[in-house]
Amino acid sequence: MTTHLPILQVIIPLLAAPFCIFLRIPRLVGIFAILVSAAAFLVSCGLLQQVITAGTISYKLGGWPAPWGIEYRIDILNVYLLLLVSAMSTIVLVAAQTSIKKELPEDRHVFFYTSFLLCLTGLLGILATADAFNVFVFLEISALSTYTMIALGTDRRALTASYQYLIMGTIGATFIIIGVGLMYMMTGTLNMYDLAERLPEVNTSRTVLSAFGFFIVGVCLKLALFPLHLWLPNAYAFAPSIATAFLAATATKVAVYLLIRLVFSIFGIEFVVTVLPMQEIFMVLGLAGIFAASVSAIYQLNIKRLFAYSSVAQIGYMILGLAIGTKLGLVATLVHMFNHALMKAAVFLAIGGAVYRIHSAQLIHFAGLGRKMPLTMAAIVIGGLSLIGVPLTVGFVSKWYLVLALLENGWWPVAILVLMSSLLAVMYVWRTVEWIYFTPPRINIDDVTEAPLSQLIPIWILVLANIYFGLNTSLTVGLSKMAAESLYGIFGGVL
Amino acid sequence: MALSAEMMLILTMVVPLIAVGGIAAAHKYPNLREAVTITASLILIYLVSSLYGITKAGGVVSVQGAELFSDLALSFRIEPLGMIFSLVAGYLWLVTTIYAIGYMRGHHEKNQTRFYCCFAIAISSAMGIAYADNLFTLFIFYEVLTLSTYPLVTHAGTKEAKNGGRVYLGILLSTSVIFLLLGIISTWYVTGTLDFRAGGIFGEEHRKAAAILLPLFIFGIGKAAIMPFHRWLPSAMVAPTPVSALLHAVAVVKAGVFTVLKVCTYTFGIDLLVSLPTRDFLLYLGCASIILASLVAMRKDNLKARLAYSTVSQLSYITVGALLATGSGALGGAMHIATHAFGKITLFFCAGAIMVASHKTEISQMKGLGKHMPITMTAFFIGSLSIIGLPPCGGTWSKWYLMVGAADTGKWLVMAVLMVSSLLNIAYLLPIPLKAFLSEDGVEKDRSFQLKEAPLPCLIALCFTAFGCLVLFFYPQPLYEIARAFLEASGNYVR
Amino acid sequence: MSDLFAVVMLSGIYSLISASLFLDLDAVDVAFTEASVGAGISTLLMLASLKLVSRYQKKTRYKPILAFFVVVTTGAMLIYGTLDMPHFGTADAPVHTHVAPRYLNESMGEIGVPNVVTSVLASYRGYDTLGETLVIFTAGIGVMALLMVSKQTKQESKKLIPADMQQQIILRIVAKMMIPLILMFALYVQFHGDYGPGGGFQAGVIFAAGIILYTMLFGLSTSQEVFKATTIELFTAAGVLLYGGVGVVCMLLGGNFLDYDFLKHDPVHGQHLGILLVELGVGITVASVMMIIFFKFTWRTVKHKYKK
Amino acid sequence: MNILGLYNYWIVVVLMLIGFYIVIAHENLIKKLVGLSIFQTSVFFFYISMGKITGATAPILDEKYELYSNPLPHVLILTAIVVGIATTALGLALVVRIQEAYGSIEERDIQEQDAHDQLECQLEAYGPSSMEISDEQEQDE
Repeated sequence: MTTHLPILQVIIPLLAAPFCIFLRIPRLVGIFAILVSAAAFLVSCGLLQQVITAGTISYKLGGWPAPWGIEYRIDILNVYLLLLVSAMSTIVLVAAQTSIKKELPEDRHVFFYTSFLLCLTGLLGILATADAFNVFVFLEISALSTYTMIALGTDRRALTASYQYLIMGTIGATFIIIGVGLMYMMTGTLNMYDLAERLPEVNTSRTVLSAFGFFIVGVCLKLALFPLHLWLPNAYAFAPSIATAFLAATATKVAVYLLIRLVFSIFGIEFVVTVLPMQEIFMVLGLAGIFAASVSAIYQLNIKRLFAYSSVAQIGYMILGLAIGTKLGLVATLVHMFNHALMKAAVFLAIGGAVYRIHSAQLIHFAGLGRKMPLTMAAIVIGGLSLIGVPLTVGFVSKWYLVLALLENGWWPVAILVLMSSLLAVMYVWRTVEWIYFTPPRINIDDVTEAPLSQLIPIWILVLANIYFGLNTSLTVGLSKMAAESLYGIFGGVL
Repeated sequence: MALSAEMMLILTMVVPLIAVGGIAAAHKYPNLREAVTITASLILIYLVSSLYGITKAGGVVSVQGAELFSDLALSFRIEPLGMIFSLVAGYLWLVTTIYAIGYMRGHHEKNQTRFYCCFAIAISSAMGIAYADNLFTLFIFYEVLTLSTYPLVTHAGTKEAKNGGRVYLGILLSTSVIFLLLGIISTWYVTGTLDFRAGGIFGEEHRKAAAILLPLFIFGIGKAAIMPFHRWLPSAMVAPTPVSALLHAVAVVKAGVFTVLKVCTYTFGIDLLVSLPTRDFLLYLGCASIILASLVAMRKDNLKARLAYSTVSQLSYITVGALLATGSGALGGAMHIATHAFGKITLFFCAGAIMVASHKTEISQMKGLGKHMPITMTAFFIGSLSIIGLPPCGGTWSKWYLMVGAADTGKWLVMAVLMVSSLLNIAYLLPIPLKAFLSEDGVEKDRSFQLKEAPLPCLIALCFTAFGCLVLFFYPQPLYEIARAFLEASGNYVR
Repeated sequence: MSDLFAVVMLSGIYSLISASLFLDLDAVDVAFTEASVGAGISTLLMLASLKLVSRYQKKTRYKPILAFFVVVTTGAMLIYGTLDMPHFGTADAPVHTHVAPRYLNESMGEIGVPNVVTSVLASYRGYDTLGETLVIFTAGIGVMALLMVSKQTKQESKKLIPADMQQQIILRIVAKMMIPLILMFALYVQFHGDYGPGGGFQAGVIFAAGIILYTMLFGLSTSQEVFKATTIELFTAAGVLLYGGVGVVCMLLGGNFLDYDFLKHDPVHGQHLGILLVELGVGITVASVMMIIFFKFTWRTVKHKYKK
Repeated sequence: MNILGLYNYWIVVVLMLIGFYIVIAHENLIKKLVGLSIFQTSVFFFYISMGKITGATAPILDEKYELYSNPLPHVLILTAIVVGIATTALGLALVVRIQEAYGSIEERDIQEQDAHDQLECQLEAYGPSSMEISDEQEQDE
């Protein structure tokens, strides 16, 4: 069975999702979802082991060889993200068991879990496949289930947020298929690696150029790159807390993965930096995103919205790492993808824990909670410190590599700007801290107690992971370096 | 006990952390809680003293932690300068704790448990700073110190306290993140190492980079409070007095100047430092800081504010001493860490005692106070003498060596500044005890309650430190020896 | 145009014209699908939701400048991209020379199905189609979750509200004659997809259309007696599971996922069986999702009527 | 060199732009969805056009014909159509819910109501005397 691990990774949640409908009993479905996700996690661990020992794995779906059939190809980059996504979903699902009870009416639980698993399927599918059109199909699976999860939020604004995301997401996906179509037109193939071989022959043509443009714009819509991020803050703010935690930790990362794949595996970094001023564009947009979103975050009244804006800013850092265009820059981006997932999952789950008790995500209602739920609030603080990039947390590791990469490339001013931007993070995190710890309560929180254990444990697993991976970086940095090596290896590592 | 020296080194950092657990666990029983703190501080003193014994006998104590990332590791090594800092911090923790018990109870402060916890964490990180063997380790503990003292500054939870806390955190974090971190990463990038080495790590070929990096470090170490980054110190005055004592005499500011000294000698190396074009600029900035801060101090009526500006001025002495890059300068700087610590902590203890006993904060109200609080005011007098640098107090020696250092370089302007500043010190410090003793007791007669000395723990503490000031004058030998040892260890000052 | 009804009808007509264009471009399967989906189901759903919202659009002031700018930029990018394209209809374009020839030349031998679209759809790129089925299932889950109706409303509707077209006797009689034919046709499309245009997806849509027609004319409660919502929900999942199950069985028999060669001793027979089964899976899911979506919209109408 | 050979693609582009414009410029939520489906349909045309070979026939193998159009784009577009209807269905469900929650499906009305909600939050946070976000209003008793 070990030869089938690549496909098992995706079809376990894929088949589990419809199976949920048969189970019907919400509690049972919840536990089933955890098991499924844990299984997916184990599979990704197995894949990691296989990839490290045996190198890239190729799996032919339907037994058809690559450009004719669909191929799954797992290399170190895929497996790194597969591991991340499946681990996050497992942890988040553990917390979901209780959190969902308060935030959703019971008859919707089954649908929520089904959507969750579908979303997981979609994300894993995007990560595993080596077929450009298959990416689109799984992108839509994850997108549609995401719209559903967001719309299940209790606030009516969740509906508009979901609708807005639906429109923008669909435009993004359509742009992506236009891009895929243009590439297909010029090469006659859909397989990414076949494309990579055949594109250089035609890459001076305008069609390929505009294919690249469409694909990039589409992906950037999905990953909420400033200024295409408008859908994200509301979507994160009004979705059920569990959905927010999961999406914040994984969805944008997968979109960043797509971008990396496109730039490094399909077109090749040489094409990207020589033909188009991509470096400059990404640098400017990344920086603008970091600053604009961080400043907006400072003024938010809804704590989920606040950290949603912070996500937009963090995406800016990832894009900036890519913009550098060196191996170290790529490492910085990859490390930050992992680390940011850890931070945001911890923060949003902790917020979910508080929402579970006080039924509100307004910052003012968090006043004085530091005393009532010390462990939950401490998780928000540590996650926040990680966002700032305080030493001993994962955020510091990310920042270290990003600044190092910038310096290596001689981009001094940008390095200074990046460091300055972390002060904005200090401002929004500290605003939260002041409300939580140094402001008297605004609402009656006398009977508020710590979040239930089933939420506290996942929250603290993530918090400790934030610290652990801030100290021991052999997994994150090690894998990122291997991935960067292999991605540059394809094109000889000129840069 | 058969503890190895390495074990003891680790324990200096771990014991306060264990104490945090104990304090938090005993939060319902104030007596037990404070007993835990005192026990911990006694153990710490034992540890630090034994380590002193070992290193004095020529033992080398170092601990190499696990490698984290980028070939960086947490590592510790005891060298003489760190020994001075850790001795000062270790002993004064006990004293401050004793004082705090009297003060906090006398003042009926809230959140005392949080207070003691943060205090212990701050001490732990001060130990980490003292023993750090590379810039990376130092930076980590430097940031932890900033964060752990923030709740102490905002202890009161009032709007004023929050604003003070914002300025405190804002300046300390922004300088350390923007300048110091950038400096550290650049240093790593340029030289490939962050270790503290005798003679510095920059080679001749890095002169240009070093010239740019020096200001980054000097400004980045915001805790050294060189102008224009000194504003946090007066803002932090909203904190309870034991905190001010800790911040302004022991942990935070000393950590700052300690880092400056350490960076100047072990990272840059004196030979290189002398030849850097940016050094002169910084030296004169330090001088300006000395004079300006003294002038501002003269205009402050609030006792704590006056002491704060006095600290800004005195810290710059040490920075100047380090930048002078002569043997005597560094010697004086190193000694000044200890002598100023004892002098200033005495003054703050007195200020706090006055506040607890008479609720007076303004200097103009303190006329005639000497009759009611003779012990406090005598101690204040001794402390003032020490700060000014007059016999029979410890400050005399350190200032003497600083002067010699200035004379060695032939920078007469620096020497003039040091002298003028001593005069200014006299002008703003001495009038306070003199007026308290000599002028008539005006307003106090119609007060209904009897003014008497502060609670006993406070008195014990302030007598102890005042006594310390005197001891340092009559027995400066041990201090001088460590400082000499520091010169030899740094390997720069062989004349 | 502010009358949304007209907008929806026009978009239906647009779809129908599109379908005929697709036919002209040799894409018979696509034309079939576009006709049944774009002109059929999609229009139907739009009308169903129009019933719940106001028919007329409010007069609004647009801010078209930014939008116009974005659109023009995109257009410029596209036109720029077209300049180097291989010309329309040329046979030596890369599209026709790289991957496609194998489908056209070898599929008869490898799969044995004359409709190449079906072989590519269900076998060469069968995994895409599984994904597509899952997309439909996802949409079904989404609509079910969003338009859920409380039990209470369901109880009340037991009292049987008359269908909107209760009075249209001619329609009812004609429909009664038509519905069996529609269902028969659906089955034909389902099982004849190997040889001509059609397949699980089109069949599912047609089948659902038949049931929907019945529901419109005879009322929701009547049709629910046969097609219980809860049962249909199970069928939405069953289709996907059937499809995925076939894949898993292939795996258990020693092949890769969805490698039908291993289903029977003879690869071509195996392919036949596999395609048949997965098309059935697609058909089941599509039909039941379409029905459930329509039912949910209709339930919503019922709920509103009771509120008033 | 006749660029007329590209006419089909240009028609596609025009359709695409019309759809795209409707999506982003119009404020009625249903109209946006209609625009979205036009936008998507134009992509279908694009794919199908590239699969066409002049003089060829539909890719259903028969001895009578030699030249067939490319079947792959057809397959892809079948999938895309399904995705399109799935999106539309979900979008419509959302529109229905929005209508129930807001009483309108005009973007402007919805935004106004949301702004109103936002204002209420602000009032709660900072008291009625101040509309702007400032820390002056924090109460420290």
